[in-house]
Amino acid sequence: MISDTSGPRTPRTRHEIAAAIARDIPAGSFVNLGIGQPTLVADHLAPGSGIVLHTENGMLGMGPAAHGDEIDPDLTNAGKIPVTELAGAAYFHQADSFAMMRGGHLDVCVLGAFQVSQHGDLANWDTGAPGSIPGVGGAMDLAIGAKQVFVMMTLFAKDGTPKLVPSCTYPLTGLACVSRVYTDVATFEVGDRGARLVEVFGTTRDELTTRLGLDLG
Amino acid sequence: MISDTSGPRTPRTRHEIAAAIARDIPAGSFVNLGIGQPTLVADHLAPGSGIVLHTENGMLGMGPAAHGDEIDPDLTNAGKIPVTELAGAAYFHQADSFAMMRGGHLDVCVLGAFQVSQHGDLANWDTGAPGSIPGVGGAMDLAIGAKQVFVMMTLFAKDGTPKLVPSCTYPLTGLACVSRVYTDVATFEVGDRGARLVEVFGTTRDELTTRLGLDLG
Amino acid sequence: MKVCDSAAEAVADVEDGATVLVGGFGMAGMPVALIDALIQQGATDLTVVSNNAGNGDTGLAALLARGRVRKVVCSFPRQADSWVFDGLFREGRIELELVPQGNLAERMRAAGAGIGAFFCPTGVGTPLAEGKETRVIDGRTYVLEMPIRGDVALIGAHRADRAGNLVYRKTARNFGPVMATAATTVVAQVSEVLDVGGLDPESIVTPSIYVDRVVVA
Amino acid sequence: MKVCDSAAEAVADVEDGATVLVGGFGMAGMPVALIDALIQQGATDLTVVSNNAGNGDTGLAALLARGRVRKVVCSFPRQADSWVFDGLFREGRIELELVPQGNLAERMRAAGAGIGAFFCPTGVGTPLAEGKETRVIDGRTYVLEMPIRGDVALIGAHRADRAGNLVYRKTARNFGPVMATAATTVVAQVSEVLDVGGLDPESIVTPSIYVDRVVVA
Repeated sequence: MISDTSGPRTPRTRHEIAAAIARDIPAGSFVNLGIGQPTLVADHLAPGSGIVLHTENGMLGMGPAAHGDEIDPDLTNAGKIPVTELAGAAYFHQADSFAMMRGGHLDVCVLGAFQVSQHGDLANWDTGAPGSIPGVGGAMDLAIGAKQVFVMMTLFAKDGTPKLVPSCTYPLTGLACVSRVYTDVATFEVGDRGARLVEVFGTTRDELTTRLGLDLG
Repeated sequence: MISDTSGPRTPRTRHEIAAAIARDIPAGSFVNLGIGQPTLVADHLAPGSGIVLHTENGMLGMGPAAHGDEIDPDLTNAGKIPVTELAGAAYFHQADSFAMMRGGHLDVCVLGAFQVSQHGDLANWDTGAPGSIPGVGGAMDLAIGAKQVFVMMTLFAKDGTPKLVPSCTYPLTGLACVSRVYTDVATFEVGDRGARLVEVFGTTRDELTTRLGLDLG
Repeated sequence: MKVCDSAAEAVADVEDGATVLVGGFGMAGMPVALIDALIQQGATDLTVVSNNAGNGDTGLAALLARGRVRKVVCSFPRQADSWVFDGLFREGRIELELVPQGNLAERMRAAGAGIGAFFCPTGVGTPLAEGKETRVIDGRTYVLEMPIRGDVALIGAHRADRAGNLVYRKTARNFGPVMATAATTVVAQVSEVLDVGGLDPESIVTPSIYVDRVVVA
Repeated sequence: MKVCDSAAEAVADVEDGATVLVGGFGMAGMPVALIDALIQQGATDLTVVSNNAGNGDTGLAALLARGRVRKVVCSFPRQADSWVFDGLFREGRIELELVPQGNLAERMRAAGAGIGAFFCPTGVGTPLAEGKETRVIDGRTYVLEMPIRGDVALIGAHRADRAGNLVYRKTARNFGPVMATAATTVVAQVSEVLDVGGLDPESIVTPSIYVDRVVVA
């Protein structure tokens, strides 16, 4: 376990976070990258790593985004963005795709989050704001399905409130499902024994402990 | 409803029973023919009837038994007899095959029986004899799956005991699942309101009422 | 199975109050011609089960805009271009049952497979499981989920044969094969209808037993 | 996924006491080379889940004859050539859990799909449902059935690619695709291994995520 907390002096960019996640995904893994920022992880997977991407709308072996003549309206990712097919790909229907996910066959899934609790509870589908129209998609299935769930997010919301929290206040997506949280200013492990700080970027353990109000292990 | 009970003077052969069943299967039906005698029904389906045969080991569009060079060990019916494939056939795995059956998508299934009760209970998998080794296969799934279950059997066992009974004494395959019983000496409807005699062959309503000990509607 | 001359003919008998399963994930696999025909046909007070709740002003969104839909059962209504649904929902003119995408697929699969209900790991501890029965099995908590059945399914497929066998194209496969098992009447919009025998029996995704009507559109 | 040089290598780590799912319906789809290798390998005290309980004196029957199997979970042990099982069973030297064929398939599918248990229409009111929980849902009675998981699945398929995608041949498909989802380690015996990209992504039946080892035999 890395526990060096005297890291670089500046926060990570989104691409740096994505690259860090990519490095932590074992070669040969089957991986689902959630809609939004987690899709950036694909750009940082090492060539030859043999990592196979699942998209829950019904495909294993998803390739990069499609451009120009490659665009095929029948071939999209879960974010409805046109993508490409790699050699060795396979298509399947929704019940089979979610059986694959919910049956625990995916090694890793990477999701965005509104909040993650120190014990790994995830809130990423609804802010509960009055008048908001909730949409859950496959988020709850992904949260409980993959062997490991990594979250990729900024550690603080725009108004400065922490998104790694003692206990989620937003509506939950899943209980005790997240194992790692990768943010701009730090990486954490979360779980039964609470949050543990793994690395910091442009901040310190003391500053984070104070701002988060959490024991960071 | 046919209720003529002054029928032919002789019992039906197995082929005559099979032909009678074939006549009662509507054109275009999807049908499963159980192992053993029910497979004879296939020989009597009218050409052009558009009836499609399902075999629970994973196929729709099963053709006649294979002979000579047609024999392919990868293509058998549920009785493990080599069969052929018709144009328009489709293969699927066991969970999909039984989902098709149990989901109520088959129009008719034809099964053999040890006993059928007047209310349509079926016993066709185990005589319960001491030392017997039970085997159920797909019998219980077929019994509850098809929209209509027809039974094809002799009306009396070799020792003369009736096989259409007030209530089954052999271990059950399914409850209230049979709608018609085709035998050598008579055809019956069975169900909520008990057994109703449809046709006799080489016997009479009175004789059957006496031998079966049933009100025959 | 009937090859219809027009989408209008294919949806002519959809009744007011019907539950209509509508295939597609975004626009991939969306049976646009069938939905347009349903708009013309005029059925109202519908319950629509679909992954999304309409995009832009056409297709499902147009059906909603005409006030024909009483209730939407879906996983992800809120999209960048879901203004029709958003408006109706905010005005309280449409009911929403939000269902995790995997549950949507599995609940329809259960309906098609004769499963009465199932214990599911998705959504445990979240607002979408509130009021539902839960059970701990082998140390894990599950929520009891019920089947979703349709009166009609409108799906998009790639090719059919004249028997009604279907194949799909890439991720446009999505909900089609599942919905085809879960509705009383199944209508498929395809790009081409081949003679019987024109599809590889090993590659058929939806066997003919599930399909009532196809139309080229 | 590993392409093994021999069946011996492919089954080298099967442990005493393991639950082994064995594909095939009769001889169609039976992974004979893998079973022979398992006999050589020597693992004992096994629970075997398979549709039948061995035919003749080879394959599964040979494994049983050597006393390696403590318990058989199957739908149809009793066949014309099942003398090995019959003898062991009559002598009380082997345990039998008799499961309707559709339940066998669906219970393994549940294991693979993350379903904790399901209410099933098959077997209601029969000896095979005795002692099991039942529930009336929408007026129909169902039996609660539990998942069947394997430590290892040994299956026969037609072709693999080097990623582990599988296709099957005709009714030899049977239990293979279901068992591949339900075991921790999945080993497939195939007739040929193609390069990645050699199988049509629309026609792959078992996606690579489910397959750990393939061997040509």
